[in-house]
Amino acid sequence: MEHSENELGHLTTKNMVVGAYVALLVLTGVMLCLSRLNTAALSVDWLDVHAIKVTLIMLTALVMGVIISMFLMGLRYESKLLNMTIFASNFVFLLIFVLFTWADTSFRGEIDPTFNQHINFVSPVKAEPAGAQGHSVAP
Amino acid sequence: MATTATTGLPEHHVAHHFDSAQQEFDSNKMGMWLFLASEIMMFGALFVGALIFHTLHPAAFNEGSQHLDWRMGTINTFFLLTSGLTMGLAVIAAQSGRQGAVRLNLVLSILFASGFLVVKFIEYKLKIHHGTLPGRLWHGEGFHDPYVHVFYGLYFVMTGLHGLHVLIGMGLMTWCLIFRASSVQFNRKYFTPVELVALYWALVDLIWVFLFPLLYLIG
Amino acid sequence: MDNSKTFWLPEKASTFTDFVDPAFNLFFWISIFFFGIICFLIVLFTFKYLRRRPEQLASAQITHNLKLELTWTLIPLVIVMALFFVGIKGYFKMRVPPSGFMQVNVTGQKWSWSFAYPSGAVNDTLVVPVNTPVKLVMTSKDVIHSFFIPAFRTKADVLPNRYHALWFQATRTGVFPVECTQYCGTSHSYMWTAVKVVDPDNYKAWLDNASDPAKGKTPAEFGALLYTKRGCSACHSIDGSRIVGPSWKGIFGRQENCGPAGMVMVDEAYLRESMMEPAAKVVNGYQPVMPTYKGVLTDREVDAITAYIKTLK
Amino acid sequence: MIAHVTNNINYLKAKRGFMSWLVTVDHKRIGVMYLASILCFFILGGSFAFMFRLELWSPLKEFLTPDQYNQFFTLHGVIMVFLVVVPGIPAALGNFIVPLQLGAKDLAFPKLNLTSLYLYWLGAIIALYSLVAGHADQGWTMYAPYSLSRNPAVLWMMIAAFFLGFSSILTGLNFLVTIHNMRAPGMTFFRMPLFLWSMYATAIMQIFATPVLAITLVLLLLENFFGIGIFDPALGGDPILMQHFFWFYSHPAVYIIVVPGFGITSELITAFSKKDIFGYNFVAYSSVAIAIIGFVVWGHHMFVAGQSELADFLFSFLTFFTAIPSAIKVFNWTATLYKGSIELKTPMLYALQFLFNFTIGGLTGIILSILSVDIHLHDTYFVVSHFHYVAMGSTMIAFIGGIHYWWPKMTGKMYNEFWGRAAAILVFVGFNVTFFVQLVMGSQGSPRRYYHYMNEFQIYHQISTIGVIILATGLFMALFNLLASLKFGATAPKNPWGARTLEWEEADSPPVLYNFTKTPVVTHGPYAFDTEKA
Repeated sequence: MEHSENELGHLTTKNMVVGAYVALLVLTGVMLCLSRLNTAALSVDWLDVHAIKVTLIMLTALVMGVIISMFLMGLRYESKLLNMTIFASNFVFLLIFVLFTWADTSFRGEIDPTFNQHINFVSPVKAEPAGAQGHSVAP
Repeated sequence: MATTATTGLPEHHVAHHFDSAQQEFDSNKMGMWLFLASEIMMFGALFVGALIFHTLHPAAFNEGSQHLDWRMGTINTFFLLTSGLTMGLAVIAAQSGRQGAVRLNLVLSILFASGFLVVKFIEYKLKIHHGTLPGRLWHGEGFHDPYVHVFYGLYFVMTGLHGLHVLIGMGLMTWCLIFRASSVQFNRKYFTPVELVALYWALVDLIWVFLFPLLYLIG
Repeated sequence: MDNSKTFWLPEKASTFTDFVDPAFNLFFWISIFFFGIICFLIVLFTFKYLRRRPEQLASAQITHNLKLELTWTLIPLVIVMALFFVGIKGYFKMRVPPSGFMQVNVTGQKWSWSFAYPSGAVNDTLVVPVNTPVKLVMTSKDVIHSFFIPAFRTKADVLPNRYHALWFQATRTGVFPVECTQYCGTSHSYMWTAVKVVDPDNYKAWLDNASDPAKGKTPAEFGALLYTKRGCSACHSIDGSRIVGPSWKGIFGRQENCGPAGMVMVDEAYLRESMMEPAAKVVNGYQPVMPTYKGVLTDREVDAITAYIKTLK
Repeated sequence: MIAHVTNNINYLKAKRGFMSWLVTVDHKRIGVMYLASILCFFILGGSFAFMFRLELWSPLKEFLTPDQYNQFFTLHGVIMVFLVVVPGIPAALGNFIVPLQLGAKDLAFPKLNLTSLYLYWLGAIIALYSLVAGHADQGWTMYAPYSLSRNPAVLWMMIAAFFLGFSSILTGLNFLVTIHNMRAPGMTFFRMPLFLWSMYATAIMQIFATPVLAITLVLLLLENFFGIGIFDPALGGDPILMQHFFWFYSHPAVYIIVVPGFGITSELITAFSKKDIFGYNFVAYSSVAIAIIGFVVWGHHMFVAGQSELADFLFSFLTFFTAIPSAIKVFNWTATLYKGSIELKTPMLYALQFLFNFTIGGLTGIILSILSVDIHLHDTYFVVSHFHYVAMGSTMIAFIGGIHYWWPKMTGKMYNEFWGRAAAILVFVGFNVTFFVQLVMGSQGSPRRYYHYMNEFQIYHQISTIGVIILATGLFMALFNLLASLKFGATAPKNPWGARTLEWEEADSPPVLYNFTKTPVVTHGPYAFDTEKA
């Protein structure tokens, strides 16, 4: 009876923590191998291999994030869903923020392409790039 | 104050404005989670800036991250994950009342965290040497993309703010080690300080887990 | 078609007013209707149920009525969705210029506008023919400004290092004010110019004259023209009073104290240098805010302005 | 519950001396200190507005130079937004009333609450220092390239806003944890007064939106010092990205400003018409709905700023949805008056004024979300009048009404009813004369932040200046009436308005140190008034 009376949060067990740690190390290794892939060698014309590599890396990062939040932060064993909703609503708001800002920045100049040019800006990078260094183009 | 036989430290008593220990524990935990929410939103806004910059100037992003040393990033990841492990063990020790194990794990976490900062310092020194500093301080050579200084601006802001949070985490661990571990007996009914520091540290790990691939590996 | 100013909206002078004004009036009357209902109900309930006896209680405790709640949720929803489509239809017309528009490049800088025509003419007021679509491609030299013509109901921010555009088609001749509506510093509220809408033939005559402004004029007269068209008048006065920069009255040949550069004689070389590198020798007591005119003024124009300054005693 | 021996002395007399106030962790004292600081800054911010309103009497120079005018409207903006209306109701009245209405002894984290107050004072001191540190003239919106001019006053103002942001986060955090964990026995979520629902919605926004402001300010400061090039267009950045970052906080901020006003109005209208709120669930959920929708609409501030057309469509479509919860609230309040027993005391006058002003504010907001019309109306006095109708006409009026309503509970003194009502009427007349005229001037095409305007707008400016004079007299009359009541006011009974919420029924005026002698048990809803026997 005494034990359940002060049931303050779930009892974190050793194998849960160590298991999460090992899983995270393995996934870091996976991420590294993925990033070392030489996308040029595997290039298949109809497939954007670089984009797939990037998404796979970010997916492994997401899995690691879930492992950390579920096991190390103990969200998995919370009785009430309150802390879980707080944690999840963060990402909902960030998703809204990135989606709408992306909807602006990547769709500018749909009607009038001149809106999308950066004209006569001075980049401190000295090397003479092919791109938009300081040209003032009358549209 | 009931004092336990083993360490002679006083037990924790519930603050006057709380009705029960359970209510105090739940409030503290929810308060910590809300604070972590504001931290996630702060870093999240930086990640949004980085993602938007990534979509606008992918070439600059790739060129910038190629010059980052992924080996140092991996060592840092290892350091942070290991200190996350030791903090988890510290919580387990606190729950079962083993005060000495709590102290040991806290010291280990502080060591690994300082390891992270040392590697981070080396990386920054390397960057200063190469001259790849943000904006006006830039004097790097051999770069082509005109937006690469913005990548390094974002790199320094994100890793700098994360490094500051690692420092704050280390401060919290020392506070927990010196003031709490020696003044109150952790046990099944009271292990909140260690639990909250572990939560904060897990968040620092979580941010680094997303920061590391975004800056180092995607190039 | 009555184009004059109404209580709420300025005079009508562009095709946009055909859908912006009706949209404004449409929702204005909807608001009057709803606002009227709410005010009437508040006043009615307040005085009908005013407490007569000190401890009088409410005559009924009505706590909810789902049907009523749903009605005043769905009706506003339908109205606002209709308004959304009204808004988009008009917005699309305002953003997509018809083909065959005449293009003018606008440059906004701290506290003056300048308009560059394809034929090479540069002017500080916008002269456009009536009933022809005009597209203004705008950029700013320093901070964000905003190009607003109330009579045409159109506005667009002018961004540094980027192009932004707006188009309009004037429906009647006249002179209509243009204002900067994005805060840009000390003289933000003086950053005005005007749109002069003229008949096509007057426009053609004006354009020929404007393309070669120096034709048939002495350098001093051409300098006087440049004094207004290049926006010098925004900061330098010619009657001795101080606006932002030193006044040009009687300045030629005078010794000016330029702080670190010491006492400097105001001659042709100093005037040319002040136009090309304004911050080089700034007269004491003035801020170095003058933008550079390198690549903007041709040599002939610099000489003309110098000649004009000489005439100002 | 162990009743402390000092528990029957009221919180004002429990401890004496300056230090007992400075380092108190009692939520009531912190609330009173917040109220005093906020009213001082309201007077300071208001005096800046009063001075440049006088300056605008004619297009020519009255007594301010253009630079001084620019500095005054910037300071009016920064002080009013960051120091008065954003902390305003949650920090001053919320700190005092939330534990009392919940039946709790104090907020969940008292020391954190004191830290929030210290952060507020630190931010306030830095903001005042930026007054003398130079000449901050970039408006409270601090748009990029203009705010990147390394003007020291601007940098200090950014640092001040940074600290004030954290003070706001900590207040929100305290409220959320207290409302979730420390309710009195029997107080379910749907037996909570609606003021707590509005504090709950405000706290959500404070926690999830304010950190983005912190990052925006950090990036702006770094942009000023190192030129990292993320916002500075001359270094390859995107000034519109800065506007996205800024308005992602600042639009929830304007809902942080107005939602507490909804909470107070629900309390006042039910208390003074002795009637249960009409549609409790709808009013409660609409506060939370506004908090959520507030996060998706920030782009309507940038319709003309050079946004992509897709973003303009998205934001215009979503902005219309904010009108629905507001409309529901206004209709429900009006329906609450039906068949009530209405008593036109001072707080009720302010509540009715709130309904009038907020309806105009809401309707002008809907006009501004129509895309084609906003192209004409953006950045004109129409927008200035819209947000003053909502921020001043709704929030500050509800704030003053709330102060009058809880004044007996906070100080134990009753204010003079006649002067209170006279001040309320003067404020109503003054406010509407000042700002309704600006609606007309704005749609006629007069841009905002103009020191020198076209002669045709002079008549509007003059009427507006006269309105400000009336408004200022009304506000000062209300202030003196309240301060005078401290000395000459009659001692307040425990429940002068006959309200049914916990702070009136259980706690006495002014409340004891730990709010209640015995923990209250809630058996009825917050507005369970009886009906007249026929």
